[in-house]
Amino acid sequence: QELISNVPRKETLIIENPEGTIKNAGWFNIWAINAGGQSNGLHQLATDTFWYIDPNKGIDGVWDNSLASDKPIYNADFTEMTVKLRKGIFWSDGVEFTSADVLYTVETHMNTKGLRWSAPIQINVASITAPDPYTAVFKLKKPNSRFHALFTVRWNAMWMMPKHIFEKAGDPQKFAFNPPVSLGSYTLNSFDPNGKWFIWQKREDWKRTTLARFGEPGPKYVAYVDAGPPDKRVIAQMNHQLDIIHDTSPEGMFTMAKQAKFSHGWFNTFPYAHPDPTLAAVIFNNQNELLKNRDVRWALALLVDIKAVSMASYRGAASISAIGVPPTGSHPENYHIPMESWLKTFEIDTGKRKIKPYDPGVGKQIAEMLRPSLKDQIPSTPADIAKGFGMGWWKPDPVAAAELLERAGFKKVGAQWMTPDGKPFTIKITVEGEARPVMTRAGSMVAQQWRQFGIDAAITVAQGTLNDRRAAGDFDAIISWSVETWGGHPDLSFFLDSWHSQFVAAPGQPQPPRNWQRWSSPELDKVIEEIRTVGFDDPRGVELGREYVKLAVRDMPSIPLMAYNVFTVMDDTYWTGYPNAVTAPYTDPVPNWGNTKYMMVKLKPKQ
Amino acid sequence: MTAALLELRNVVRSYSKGGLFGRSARAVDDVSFEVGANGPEILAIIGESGSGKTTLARMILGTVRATSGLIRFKDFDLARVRNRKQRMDFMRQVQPIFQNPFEAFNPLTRLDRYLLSTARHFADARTDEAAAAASDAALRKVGLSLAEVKGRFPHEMSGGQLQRVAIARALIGSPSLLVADEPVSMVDASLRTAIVDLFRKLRDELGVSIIYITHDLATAYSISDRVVIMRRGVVVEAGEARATLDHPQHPYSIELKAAVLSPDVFPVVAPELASPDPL
Amino acid sequence: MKSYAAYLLRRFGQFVLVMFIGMNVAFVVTHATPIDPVEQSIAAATSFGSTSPEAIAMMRESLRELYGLQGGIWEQYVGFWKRVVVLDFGPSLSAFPTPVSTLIWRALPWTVGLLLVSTAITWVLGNLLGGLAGYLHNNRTLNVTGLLVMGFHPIPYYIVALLLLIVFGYVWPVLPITGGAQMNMARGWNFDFVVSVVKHSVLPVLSLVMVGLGGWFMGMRSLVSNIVSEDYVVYAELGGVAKSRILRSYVMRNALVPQVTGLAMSLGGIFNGAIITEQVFGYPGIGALMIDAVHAGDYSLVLGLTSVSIVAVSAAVLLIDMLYPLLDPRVKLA
Amino acid sequence: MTTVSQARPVVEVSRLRAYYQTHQFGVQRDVRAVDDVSLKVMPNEIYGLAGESSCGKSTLIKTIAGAIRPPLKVQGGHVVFNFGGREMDLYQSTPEALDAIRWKHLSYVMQGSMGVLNPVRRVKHSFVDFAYRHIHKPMPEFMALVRHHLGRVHLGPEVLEAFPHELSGGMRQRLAIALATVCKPELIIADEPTTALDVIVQKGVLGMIREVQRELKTSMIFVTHDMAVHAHLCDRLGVMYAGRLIEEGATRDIFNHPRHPYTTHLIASLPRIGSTVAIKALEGAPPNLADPPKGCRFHPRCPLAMDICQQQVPAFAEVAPGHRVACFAVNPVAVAEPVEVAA
Amino acid sequence: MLKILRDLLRHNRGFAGGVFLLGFVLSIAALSFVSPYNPLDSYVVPPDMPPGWPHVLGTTSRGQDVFWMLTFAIRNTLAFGLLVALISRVLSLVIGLVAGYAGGWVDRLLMSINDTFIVIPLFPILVLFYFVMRDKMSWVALAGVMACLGWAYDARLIRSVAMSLRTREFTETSIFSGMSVPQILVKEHLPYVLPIVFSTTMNNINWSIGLEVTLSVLGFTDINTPTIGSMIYWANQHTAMVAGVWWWIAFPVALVIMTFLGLFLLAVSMNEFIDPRSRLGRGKE
Ligand SMILES: Nc1ncnc2c1ncn2[C@@H]1O[C@H](COP(=O)(O)OP(=O)(O)OP(=O)(O)O)[C@@H](O)[C@H]1O
Ligand SMILES: Nc1ncnc2c1ncn2[C@@H]1O[C@H](COP(=O)(O)OP(=O)(O)OP(=O)(O)O)[C@@H](O)[C@H]1O
Ligand SMILES: [Mg+2]
Ligand SMILES: [Mg+2]
Repeated sequence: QELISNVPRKETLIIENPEGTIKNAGWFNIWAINAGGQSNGLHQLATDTFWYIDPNKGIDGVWDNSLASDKPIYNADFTEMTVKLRKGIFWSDGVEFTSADVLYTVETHMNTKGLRWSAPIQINVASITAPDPYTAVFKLKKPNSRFHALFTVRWNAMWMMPKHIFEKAGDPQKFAFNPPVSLGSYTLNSFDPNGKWFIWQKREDWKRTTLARFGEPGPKYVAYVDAGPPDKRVIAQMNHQLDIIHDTSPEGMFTMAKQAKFSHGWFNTFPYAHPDPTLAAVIFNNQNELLKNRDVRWALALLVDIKAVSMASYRGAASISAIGVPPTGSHPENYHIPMESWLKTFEIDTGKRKIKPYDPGVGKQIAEMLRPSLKDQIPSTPADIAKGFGMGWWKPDPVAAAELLERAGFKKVGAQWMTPDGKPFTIKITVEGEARPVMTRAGSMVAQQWRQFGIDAAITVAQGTLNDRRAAGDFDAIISWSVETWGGHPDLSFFLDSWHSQFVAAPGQPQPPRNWQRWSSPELDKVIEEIRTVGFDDPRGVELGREYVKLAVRDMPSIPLMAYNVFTVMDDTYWTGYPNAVTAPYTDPVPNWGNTKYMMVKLKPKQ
Repeated sequence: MTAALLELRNVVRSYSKGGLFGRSARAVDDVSFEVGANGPEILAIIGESGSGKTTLARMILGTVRATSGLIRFKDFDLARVRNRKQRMDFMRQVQPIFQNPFEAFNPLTRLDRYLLSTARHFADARTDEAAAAASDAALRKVGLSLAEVKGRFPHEMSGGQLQRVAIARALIGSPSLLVADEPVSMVDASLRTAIVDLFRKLRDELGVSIIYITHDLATAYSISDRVVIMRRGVVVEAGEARATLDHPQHPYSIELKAAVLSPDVFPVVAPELASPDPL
Repeated sequence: MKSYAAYLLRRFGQFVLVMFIGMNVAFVVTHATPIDPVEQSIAAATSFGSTSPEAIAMMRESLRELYGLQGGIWEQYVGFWKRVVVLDFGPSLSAFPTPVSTLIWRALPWTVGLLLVSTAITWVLGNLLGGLAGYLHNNRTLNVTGLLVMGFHPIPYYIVALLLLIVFGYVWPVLPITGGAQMNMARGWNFDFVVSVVKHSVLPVLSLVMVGLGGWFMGMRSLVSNIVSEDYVVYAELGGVAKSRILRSYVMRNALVPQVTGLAMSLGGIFNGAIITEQVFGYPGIGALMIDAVHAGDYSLVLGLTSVSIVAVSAAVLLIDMLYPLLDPRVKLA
Repeated sequence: MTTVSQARPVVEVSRLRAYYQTHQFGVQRDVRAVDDVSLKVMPNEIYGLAGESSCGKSTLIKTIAGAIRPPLKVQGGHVVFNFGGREMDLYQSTPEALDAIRWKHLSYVMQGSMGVLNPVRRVKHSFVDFAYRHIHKPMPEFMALVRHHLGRVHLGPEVLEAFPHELSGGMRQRLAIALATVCKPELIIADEPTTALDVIVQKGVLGMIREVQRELKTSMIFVTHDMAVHAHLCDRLGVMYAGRLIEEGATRDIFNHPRHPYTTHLIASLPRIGSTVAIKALEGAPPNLADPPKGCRFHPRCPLAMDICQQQVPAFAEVAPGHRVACFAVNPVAVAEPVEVAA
Repeated sequence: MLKILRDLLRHNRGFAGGVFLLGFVLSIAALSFVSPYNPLDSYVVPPDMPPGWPHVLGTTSRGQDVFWMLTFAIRNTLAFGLLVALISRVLSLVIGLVAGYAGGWVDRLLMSINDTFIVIPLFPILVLFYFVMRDKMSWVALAGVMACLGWAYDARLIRSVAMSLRTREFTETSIFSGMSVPQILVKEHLPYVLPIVFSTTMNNINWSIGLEVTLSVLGFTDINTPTIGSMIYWANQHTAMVAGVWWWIAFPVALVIMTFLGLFLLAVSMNEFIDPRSRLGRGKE
């Protein structure tokens, strides 16, 4: 019996939806907050907006004008943004997409509280006008050089609403939008009321969508399914019942690489994984009395042996980063490589002496460590090694760490470090647990290293409370990420803007997202303020970004570890043409990204 | 006239009968009598099977509550027994011997437990030795010894042995009232005589009153002072034992007496057995 | 008549009381959660997007308003009871504005179907085997079966489920390993769909039965080993009553009373769902809903689910108490 | 009873020994409840069994009925049935063969028979379970027959619908009797079946038993402590003491001429209504069967005890036609053969 | 006492088997005290080694020796299961016996409390407890909570037996022998319910270990403490099952099965021992 009834397997692409089961499956109104699923194909295949920035090389460069026909056009002081729209784009019910839809979308968000993008629109937009059906003009309340980011897809962005549907629907928050009217190349075919699967179907008029510029989408049907626990995903793909696994454990990946000859990852060989433009780090709570002191944070950083962490978390398949920028996309060219010489000379004063903590060879050491067991799976050129494993990192230096701690007033009594007020130095690393196994493994290794040094360290699994605890600053250290970037574009404001000290919450109060470490630095504030005044593509932006990197290295508000690697596994049995790090880095394979719509046009059925 | 040891006035007990939606039926219906009004005595209760004798005994023991009516022991209303001390006082003076010896002991417990516990609580035995001695003494009165009983479980004993253990247990604490529900039904004639003699001795020498429920009219006749005859929950006749049994008045009592089998069938009556309805 | 009616009335009062206390505990417990549904929504809505801190503050406020969380705990408590009385648990907070009841009713039939079947099979089989093993305690085959059953019992359910999945889904792929029915199949009472549902339930049921059997088995076995030495069993054996009849009507029938109690309670318990089964086999059901709701701090949904379960279990307990006199005629209705 | 049948006995017990053997925690203890007993029961005969409490009557009866459950063990001897001309050695037969004769040819009422009914089933089901397969009649006829039979023990048909706990002890005992007699077997073994009955009912029940027995020429072994019942019911009487038969003979002979000192005492001590003479109970305690006295087991309590009684076991030998006694005072020369040791 | 044990060992094969299995498991647990490794440390041995020498049961993907991990895990899991069982047994016995014995309003009150515990769904409570307790969530705390939630069902079962025991005549005999209520409950009624207690204890231990594993699989326990559950948790995180590291799961599971079978055999033979009717009966077979 076929896996899916009434749909030929050969014409179907089956993808894991990491959201799992969508409990409110019949809800497709993506503008209401979290009422239904979104990476069930909805925001990959059915919605669209002005621009996309690719985390990798992009299908036609990193920047793609999707619904917009051009880049955003700002006035000189960034108080007005004009968008030119493409012509000939139609909703799946045959209505043309025009600036009226844009107007409707923005005005609905201006007039309704509690839609997903209501707040940023209401804060930024003074008014919107549509001088003609293919132009929309935003008047902003205050200068904002990054306003277009709201409509630029990195994973997702503010999607366009079909005016002709929603204006008849009444309260936009209570409307299920079922069946959804699509602006992408696919429409909904059917879905499971219990939220286990969603099947999308290529539009007859796929030519009237933005994707048509790149050709015809390959799969006639795309199914997004709840694939179950990690072991089961692996089994499903080995049975060729799941074309794309969103993520599996490193061990699962290795098994597939060994046993399933049609399965492969983003890299065909080690380390397989796709590094998301997301920087996993040991984030300190900088408001914590003990951790307020930079010396303490640096001491803890110098106790981390990144090689062991890489082994424990990803079994070596990690791309490490010593600085506060993920080593992915275009970032190594903009940050890691140019800054290496600075890093090599960077010194810290332990109180007793000065040391140069940077070790440029760590990436290579990891590669060499793995080579005996993995042989030619391990790349040999320094460039490839850097790409796969990252470059340098901080050399473990317990002696310097001890000196730093002593300078901060800590004392070692027996085997145990004591705080300045004589209590045992206890530190708990909060990890998410089940939902992020690899991060949990990293945290547990870091804790072990601290513990072996005489600090009473352990992990604590937060599970569902992670969001609350992270927001409330209810942790000593947490394995998470406060740095997320575009990946393909060097601009750092995506996360950096919210690191301004004006937004740091008082202890106990909820901290707005991103600056989880609650770090405030007047020097950084200056950098951020300047970024706000320069354009998105201005080369000055990169220089300012490097300033940030230096400040973050000096203060070590959080210990950068590695990119968030995702072991997306793709099966060639039915489809070929998946994105690939070496031969086809046209987009990110991680299928819950909105950007993965580009994959559809590259996929070809296997004969 | 001294106050009666035990007094029952208009005692009624009804049970709901027959499954979920049954009516209630009176197992004991308006029974009144006294025990020990004129010094220690043995009161025999005889009557039909199912006539409420056991139920009556249980009400006297306080293990079944009377639906209505009054039961007083030494001028104390049994319905007012509340705390453990009152109960213990009561049990020190009133002890039961239950009808079915196979049911009266926990099959999972050794028999001596009951004896020793009784000795400790009601015979003021302070030490293990004293308790054992008291138990042994009581067992010897019924033709057993502690050595024979110790460590044995109920199913290792014969019916008569169990019945005797039950009697011995009741005797340990020298109570002033014994409620004996068919105490010798499973004992041979010789032993039965011995036990009945024991009851008599208890009454005469120790001043124990005994309620003696039985189907054996012969022993009832030989030891009891008064007799109560019951049928279907009602007392049909009561009075001085010998007079009543010699000359029963109520038709049921007459029938009862007539039905008693006599061992003296030989040689006179033997051919009768050949007749189709001999009994 | 009178006494049974009085008993019923008293028992019903107890039922209402238990439900009331239970619901209150559920309310307190769910509201004690440190998870704030608003924070969860915000985290989910913003974790992949660019986020300006001012926008977040604004969003927080409007969500609080939207979810109706501004009132004090007392107002929420009163509101809760008002809704319980009309059997409406309000909108889910993590799938706002879909009503909680919609979410529950969508998942419930699957859970109930699956667990009803597996509980029934487990109960019957477990008792049968346990009864046989207790009665024929020297039978070799039965002793080996017993050890086997008991051997499966302690294996963590997750492992059993996954092993079955590997064996029947990969090594010897004869059975579907995921979902409640084939994807994209028209639902309804047609043959194909029913066959598909049955096929998809085989592995979940099998796993539940394998693991669950031991409990009933052991209970029955120990009950029976007590009953076989009762007089009426011995006597029936002496009477040459057929062994099968003795086992059925004498031994098992007497042991059944406590086992039925257990059955009723586990039937009530099926409203709690089978979390791991649902997870491993991708089976639709309310267990997953519960986990999801707990994680999302969606106390409307948690409360809805707990209330359903509380009502179901207390009703089941009430039912056994009402049926008790039928099962064991000796029990008095005092 | 006057006609001593020349036919083959229904059951013949020879040199039967049955001990309660407990190996509890290393120590073995034998209670010699039945020690070298031989007896025969003829067709159409009621054989009474009397004796002191705990002398082993129930054990003997259990052994004859094949109701052996550990710790009771048969150590030696035979029990041979003869139903319809077919001989069958109880302890050499298969369980299936035994099941086949139970209730059809052989039924048994155990002591304390109030507890033998399944507490959760209505009484009628017990009748069906035990008897239906032997009475080859359709169900309605069978039930009619049962109802009729219950009438004989003074029970109304409504008890069939009752649960056992709803009935008084006496009613349950009558049910047990009815259950054992309904199939009209050739041999009924009854252990104190009337202890809980009042005299009126008892009389009726005994009448019923007698009637059934006459009608069908059934044989019966009947244990009771009530000598009056023996006197009225039994053809022959065996008296046991401490695990052994000590006297056996026609009921009349035993009542009129008891020979063994224990029997003499037993007959003499019968209470009689209307008599006020104090009866003397037997001196001394019943022997402990785990460690019985050497020689004649009665000698410690025997008024006629001689030296030989302490040394030798008296043989159970015929002293008059159909009358056997085991006593040196009656039969000074008969010494029992030692029992062979069980394999 | 010793004699009883020796006799049981000699005559009852089930008992001997149970003792042997449990003895084996316990000695494994005892070995944890001489473990050369700290159970918290990972990557102390080469990862993913199949069973062999020197790592007899292989090593995990976390670089831990399975055998020595197992000594800790089984120790903690056993302690956990026993603690839960102990506390909940005491509760269910006391409440079940008292309710069944006392009857009337005492019974109704106790059963109302009891039923409340039965009807409240376990899972949200445990998870919530986990969320609230956070770092203080040790296995002892979890055991306490589970014990408090795990007695009600069995109390009802025990009560149903106690109710009928109350009506048995021997209870009256005990009362009239001057025994106090606790004495009657403990000495007279307890032996009757012991078979049920044994089987429910087993079920309870199994339930608690199972729930601990379930909670672990779902990630709601203290994964710093090595238990069977946390071993499986980590194995899952490394997809040990599909990665072919079967020894990481098989041996812990095997040990749990051994524990359980040992308990089962003990319970069965103890049942027979407690009932003197069957004890004597089966002695020789
Ligand atoms: N628990 C009970 N529930 C219902 N009816 C009962 C109960 N106990 C006794 N009865 C009924 O009450 C009546 C009297 O019973 P009781 O046991 O007192 O009789 P008895 O005189 O002792 O009889 P016997 O001589 O047979 O022992 C009987 O009809 C019996 O069925
Ligand atoms: N299961 C047993 N284990 C050990 N000894 C037992 C067992 N059953 C009975 N006995 C002992 O065997 C002896 C004979 O018992 P039995 O029941 O045969 O006596 P009985 O003659 O029927 O007495 P009664 O007339 O009192 O019923 C008694 O001493 C008794 O204690
Ligand atoms: Mg009675
Ligand atoms: Mg007897």
